[in-house]
Amino acid sequence: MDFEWIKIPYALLTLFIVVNFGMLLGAFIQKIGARVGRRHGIPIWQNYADLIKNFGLRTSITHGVMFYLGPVFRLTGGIGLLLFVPTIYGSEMFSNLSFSGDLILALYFVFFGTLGMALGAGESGHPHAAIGISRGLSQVSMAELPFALAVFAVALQYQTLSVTDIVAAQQGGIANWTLFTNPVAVAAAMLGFLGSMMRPPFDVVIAPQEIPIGPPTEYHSSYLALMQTNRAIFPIAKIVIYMNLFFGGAASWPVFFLKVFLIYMVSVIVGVVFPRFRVEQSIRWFLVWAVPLGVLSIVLV
Amino acid sequence: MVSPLYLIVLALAAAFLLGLLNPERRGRAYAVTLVALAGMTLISADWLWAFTMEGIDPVDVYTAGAEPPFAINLRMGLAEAALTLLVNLTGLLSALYLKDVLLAGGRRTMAVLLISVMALVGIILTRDLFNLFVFFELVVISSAGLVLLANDKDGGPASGLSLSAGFKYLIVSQFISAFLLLGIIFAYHATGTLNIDGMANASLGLATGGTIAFFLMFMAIVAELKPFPANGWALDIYESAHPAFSAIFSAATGAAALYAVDKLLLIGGAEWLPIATGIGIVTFIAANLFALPQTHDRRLLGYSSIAQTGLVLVVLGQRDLLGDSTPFIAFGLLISHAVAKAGLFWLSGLLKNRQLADWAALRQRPLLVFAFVTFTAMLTGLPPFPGFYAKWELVHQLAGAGQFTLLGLILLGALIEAGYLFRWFGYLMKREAPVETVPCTGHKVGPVLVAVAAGWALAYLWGDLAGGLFGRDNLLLALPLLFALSFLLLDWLPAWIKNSLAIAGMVAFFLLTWGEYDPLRLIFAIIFLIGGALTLLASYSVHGRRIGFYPAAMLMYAGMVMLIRATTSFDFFAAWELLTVGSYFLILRGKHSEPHALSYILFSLGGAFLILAGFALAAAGAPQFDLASLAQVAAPAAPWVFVLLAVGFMTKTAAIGLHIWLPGAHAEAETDVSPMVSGILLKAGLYGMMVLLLAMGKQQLYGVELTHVLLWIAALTALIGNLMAVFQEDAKRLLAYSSIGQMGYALFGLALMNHLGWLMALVFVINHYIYKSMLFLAVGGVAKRTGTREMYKMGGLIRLMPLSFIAVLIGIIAVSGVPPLSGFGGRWVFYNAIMSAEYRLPMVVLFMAGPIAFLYLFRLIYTIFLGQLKDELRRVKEAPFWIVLPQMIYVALLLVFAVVPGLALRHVDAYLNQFFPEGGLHWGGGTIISDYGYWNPVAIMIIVGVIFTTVFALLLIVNRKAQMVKQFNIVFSAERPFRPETTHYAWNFYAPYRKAMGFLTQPFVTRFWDTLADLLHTAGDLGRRLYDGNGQSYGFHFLAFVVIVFFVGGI
Amino acid sequence: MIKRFIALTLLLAIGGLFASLLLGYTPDSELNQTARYYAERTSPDIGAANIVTAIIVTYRGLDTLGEVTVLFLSAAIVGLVLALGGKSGKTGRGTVPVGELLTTGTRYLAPLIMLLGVYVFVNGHLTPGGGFQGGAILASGVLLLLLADPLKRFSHVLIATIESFAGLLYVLIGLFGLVLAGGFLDNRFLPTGELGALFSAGAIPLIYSLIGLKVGAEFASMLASLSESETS
Amino acid sequence: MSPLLTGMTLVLCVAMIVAALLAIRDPSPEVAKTDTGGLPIAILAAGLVSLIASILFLILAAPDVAMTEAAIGSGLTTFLFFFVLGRIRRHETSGDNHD
Amino acid sequence: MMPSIAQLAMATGFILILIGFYGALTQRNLLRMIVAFTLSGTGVNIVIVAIGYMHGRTAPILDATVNAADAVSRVIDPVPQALVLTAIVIGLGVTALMLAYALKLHEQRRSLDIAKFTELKW
Repeated sequence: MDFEWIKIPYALLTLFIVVNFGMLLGAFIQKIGARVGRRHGIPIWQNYADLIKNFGLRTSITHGVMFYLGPVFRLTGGIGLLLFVPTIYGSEMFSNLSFSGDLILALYFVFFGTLGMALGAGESGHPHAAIGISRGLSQVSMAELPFALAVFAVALQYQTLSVTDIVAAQQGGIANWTLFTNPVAVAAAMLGFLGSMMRPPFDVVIAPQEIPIGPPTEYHSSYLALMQTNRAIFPIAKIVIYMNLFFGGAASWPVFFLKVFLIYMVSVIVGVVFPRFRVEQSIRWFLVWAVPLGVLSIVLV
Repeated sequence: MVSPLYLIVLALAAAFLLGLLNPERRGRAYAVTLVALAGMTLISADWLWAFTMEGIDPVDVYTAGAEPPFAINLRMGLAEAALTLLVNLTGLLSALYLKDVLLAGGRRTMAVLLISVMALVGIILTRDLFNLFVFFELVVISSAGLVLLANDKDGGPASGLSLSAGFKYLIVSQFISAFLLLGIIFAYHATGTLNIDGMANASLGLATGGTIAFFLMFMAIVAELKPFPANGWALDIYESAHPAFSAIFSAATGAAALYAVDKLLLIGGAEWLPIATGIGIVTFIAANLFALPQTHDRRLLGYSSIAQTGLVLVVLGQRDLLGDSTPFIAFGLLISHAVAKAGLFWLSGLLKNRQLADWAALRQRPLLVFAFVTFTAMLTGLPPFPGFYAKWELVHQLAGAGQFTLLGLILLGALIEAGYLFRWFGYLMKREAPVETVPCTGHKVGPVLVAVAAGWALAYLWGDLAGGLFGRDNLLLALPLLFALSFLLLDWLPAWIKNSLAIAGMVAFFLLTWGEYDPLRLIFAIIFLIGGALTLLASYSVHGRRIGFYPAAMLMYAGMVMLIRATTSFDFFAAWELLTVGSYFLILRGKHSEPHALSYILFSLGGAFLILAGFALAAAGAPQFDLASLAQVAAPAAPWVFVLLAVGFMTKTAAIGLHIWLPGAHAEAETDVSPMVSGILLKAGLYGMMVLLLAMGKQQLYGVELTHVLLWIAALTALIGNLMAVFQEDAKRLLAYSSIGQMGYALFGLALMNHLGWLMALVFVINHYIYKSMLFLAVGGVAKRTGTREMYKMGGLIRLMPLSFIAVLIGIIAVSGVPPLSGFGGRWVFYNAIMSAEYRLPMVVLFMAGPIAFLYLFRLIYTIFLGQLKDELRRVKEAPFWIVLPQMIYVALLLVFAVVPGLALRHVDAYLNQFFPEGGLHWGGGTIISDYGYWNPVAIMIIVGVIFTTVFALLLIVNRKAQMVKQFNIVFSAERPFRPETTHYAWNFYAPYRKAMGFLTQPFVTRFWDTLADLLHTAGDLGRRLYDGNGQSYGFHFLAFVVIVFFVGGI
Repeated sequence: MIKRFIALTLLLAIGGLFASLLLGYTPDSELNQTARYYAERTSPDIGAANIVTAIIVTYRGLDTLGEVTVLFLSAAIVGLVLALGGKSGKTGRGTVPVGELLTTGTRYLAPLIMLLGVYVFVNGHLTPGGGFQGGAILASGVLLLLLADPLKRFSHVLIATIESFAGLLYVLIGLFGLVLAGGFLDNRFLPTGELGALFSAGAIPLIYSLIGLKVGAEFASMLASLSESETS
Repeated sequence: MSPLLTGMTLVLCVAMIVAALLAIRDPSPEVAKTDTGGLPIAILAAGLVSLIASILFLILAAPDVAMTEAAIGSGLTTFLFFFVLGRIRRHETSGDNHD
Repeated sequence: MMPSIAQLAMATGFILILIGFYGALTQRNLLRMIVAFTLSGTGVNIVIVAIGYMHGRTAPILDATVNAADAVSRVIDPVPQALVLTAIVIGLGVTALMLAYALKLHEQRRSLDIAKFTELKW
């Protein structure tokens, strides 16, 4: 559980794998969405192209220090989150930097990037940035709740806060997954998951014309590149947590890719089916449907 | 010693001598009057000295060369000496005060005054019933005459009022004296004596008709105490009479009449005590209630006088229960009341207008304001004044004897009284001052100052007495308190000198004593003393003398230090009251803080009373106990003690339901005061909770586990506090609500009653001190520069106030608990703590509160520092150096605490093992390991730092030429904005959130307390209409009073 | 009317109280201890024939001093009250015509009445009556003078001087008792003399005379204050 | 006890009560027009009560009290009342003129 | 049984007191109230004197018929009488005072109605 220098290259390796996987996954999912809509869709390497293009672009615009630092915070948050959680169960190599903290660290570090990003966008002076953030925060404050409750139910169930230990407890067959040992908690967590993925129907936050990363009026070029990188990492990092907590973790990279993909698909499918909620609607929705499940899961443990 | 008879002889001789003087030589007559009164004062003082210092026995003085009961005799004992001294001194000072009036009124007026004082002395000294009657008649007549003094000078619309007041008094006194005479004669018939002691021995009650005879006498004498409802006449007198006479009427007449009742009770015996108690308590409550809607100062004082007298009557009525401590209590209350009331009446004479708000004129004279404060403190029984000791003792004895209803009523009445007195003080400090100048003539200010001096002297004396009786140290000799009080004397110095002295004193005291604390207390000591000194750095930014700030601030700090140093319940409570009062004065200094300071002091005093009751219940009759022995409180009382103390402490931590004072109080306080009252003061409540929980642990009441209830309260507090903070437009109010939420977390930790819960509470204590002080300073600095606290009026200040921005940024990251800063430590400990907790539902609520913090924190930093800069704020400068400096220190502290929390927590963790042996942390190297998880703050800091730096470096490489664009270089809705007002999205920032969650922010609590206050107010307003001003009605009241007491008392 | 009803109700209750006192009352058949002491000891100790006087002047002298003071106070306050404001000037001066008979009668009668008053208080220790009664009679002499001549202005200075002088002496004599005899207002610093004689009972005649003078002066002053018009 | 004395006492008592009732009787509307209307009768009745009381005191073997009551209670008091009454009447007449 | 003189007198005294009180409570005229109070004062005095009365005894004055030796068995209780004297005088003092007040009040308001002097209230 202590630091060793070798952990650094190992962590970088994880990072490298996840970045690539994230880029491809993102494009793949977009392509699926396009195909469903009878469009051709983007090529699978489109994200790489965008990234390189954006890094290549030169901008000379900044609105101030926080504006400048916003994407830095964002990406730091994504990378940090990924690295604080063990990726592959049973692999010393891919348990990353999880020695520095347990589940709680991961849960709270989620907000690091969000907060920094929100601050950066705020300094742009663009009113829509503020509006988007106010919506996002409002929604997250409720969407996180069932997830947090479920996480805690799981922690109580396994009497540990260590991610590795939780995964360990789920080994030995599908029946040992939290999904089956504690379905209520998982249901609650998955509902929360929908909210936190910022996909329809809970995507009013990133309604494209309303927040700066949509039409990159303010954040563009290299800023956008950082954020794109993060967009490849962050959802995966989050899904890793879900996977570890509820779906038995992953003992190898193929299992990892599969599980992450499937979990991701959940939100995509829901998003295809449902129309968009207004913020207060989604808050109420979480309050009425997801939170009671979370509470139930805690009580039942 | 001269015979006490000379008290009477001197006055009479002087009064008669006045008639022989040339009527035009009024100065001479005045001199004679003063000499006589001074002589009487000296005689009394001489006796008092002899009784207290030389310990002589009481002396009986026979007249006419015959022994009692055949001739009238007088008695001079300790009580008599003290009371006559009080009467004579009041008379002398009032005579001084009345100089102009007496000189204008001539020798007859002076004679009346002399005789009035003499008659009061006679009432106190005489041991003969009929003689008592004669003296009472003298008092009545002279009072009716002295009431008229108001006409001579004050004139104006009041003239004629005093005349009718005097007439009403005479009407009622006719009824009274008829009853008294009948009672006396039948008592004489039954016992064959008029001597009080003789009658007491003859057991009057057993003789035929004796009970009714006594009843008549008793009613008559009690009526002189102005009991409810037979007291309308007295109020009219208070309202219309000259204040100097009112001083006598309240202080001296009240004391004498009480003593007469005391003598009568000697005759009546124990079965009359409950009746006295009943009359007293009803009067106490009713008068205080009726005083609430008063706006006329003297009438208010009148109501208050009546209430106080009622309270002393209660004490007399409980004498069988109070036993030997009766004099200590009764005198403590009486003398506080007398000195304070006399002083206040004298003060009222300095002012021209009679509305309470007109007292704002007094602000011109800080010395007089101090006098007012002294008197108010005496009346409300705050330490270190005698009333405090008396209250403590009274409550303890009552609780020890199981008189809970009475106890509750007394505390309720006292709270109401504190309410209107402190409201008045608020007016005095905050209302617009009339243009009139307050005259400062020596003969008028002199008596006031004497009263102030007497108040403090009595405070010392009672401290000494209590020390002797109960083995305590004199409060006034406590070093911190002395230090605080010394700032009263230094108030003429410039603020920066006082500030330096204060900081030096606090640091020095810490250095002197830090070895004495256990780790738990050490944390609080550091926050209170070192932390306090740190916040005081910000006070260097204020120039001038800043009168009144340092005594108040130091009083608060003194109270807090004494609180953690207290080992007995008494010391603890005294410290608690001191810090409450000190902080009240501090809060009141804010520009618009009047109503908030009032609700603060009311909640605090209410809480303090609950604590007092709790301690009293726990003490079970003992005068005090070691705090540690709270653990030994036996079963039936223990849960109630717990409830009382817990609710009391929670008023200070602003738990939900008791929180409504906090937002206003913290928000309206001065820039450098907000951090003190938020960052530091709130911890006092938590400390109290810790002491309580450590000693008493889990308690059950009706099968409900009280810590479980606490958990719910704490969780709801956190939720509502956070939620309310989201919707504030005022930056300081936002922070204030956030404090409520944070205190909820800390309380939750304590209520978990496990090792990590407590550790979490301590982490919150430390963190909250640091970041809330920092945030309040930062926001205060911004508010100072921008001239507003409304966040939507700000925006884009990051470039103008970068240091403040950094402080707020670090602050909000810390508050929100995002790693790597120290707030995360608290969260981590919290999650580990609840892993082993038995109750899960409250946690859900707390979980819900967590993310809400992000909402208000983001709003705070965004609407102030980010977004669009307003035109009118373009010239704003960074906050003053002395406000920024402590912020930067706090930033450093936060970082240090984030990386090495063990520095502060390790020892506490080890210390907590004594109480919660299980679930401690393991501090291995950089990693902190609990039973469930682990956490390595150093590693986190390094990892996040490295990633951040790397990404930042990457961005710098790619985008090193970034240039600042102009403010409006943005495009939205297809146009370029040009006005920051319309572009800065800030007002009602969380509108959709409000739509969804607003139902939780309904001001139920505020409405509840408002309704309660309204109800009391309305009750008082309706009740006082009983006194319709018609003299005949007052006659009805008296007769009704007699009849009611007869039937209710079951005589 | 409701007021009367309440008044009647209250008084009924109080009347009940009184009734129970009345019914519980049984006259003493023997003197109680206090009265017995007075009956036995007055004559040997005090030397006064009128026991009531002995009680008033000596045993309960302090009461009497208070009582005199009450009058003194009343007189002073009546004076003060009527001197208040004093706004209305000389309006309403009494204009009732006074008959010749009254004027003449008064001239002869007033001194006689006053003499009677003096007699009453000087003999207070022997016969019924004393300072108060005598004082009242003195005052009625003054009253007669007032009636005869409503415009007559009494010398307030004179009245005040008599009043104060008598009061002062009274107190001083009381002090003599304290210093020379058994206690304040003890009459026995002068010889008690023979029972029934004018100059007996120690200082009682002296005191009672002073009381008489003082009471007379006070009554007179009250009467004068009340009878005179606003300009007093 | 002699029936004569008792009978006399009874008569005196009844007389006193009657006089007292007379003294506190509500003035008839026409005399009550002015503040002082009907007052002399009340005052005189009260004086009469006092006077009878002093006779009663004599019967009760209290000559001192009887004298005092006669001189002060019925005498001086009544005069005081009339003095005041007279002055008030003068106020009334002059006051009416002025107002 | 025939009531004794003392009881008769006492009853009368009580009735006078009640009558006086009733008058004082119902009459609105200041002077009438004062008159009523003198009545109740007289009543009180009668009660006091009556209480000291003992049948068949003489006034407490020693003279030819009652000498000092047998005074104890011959005279009535002197104490109530002494008290009454004081009470009467005090009563007069208070009455005079009330009269003066009433006079002055009338002077200021031109009214003797007690209900007109209610500026001070509540």
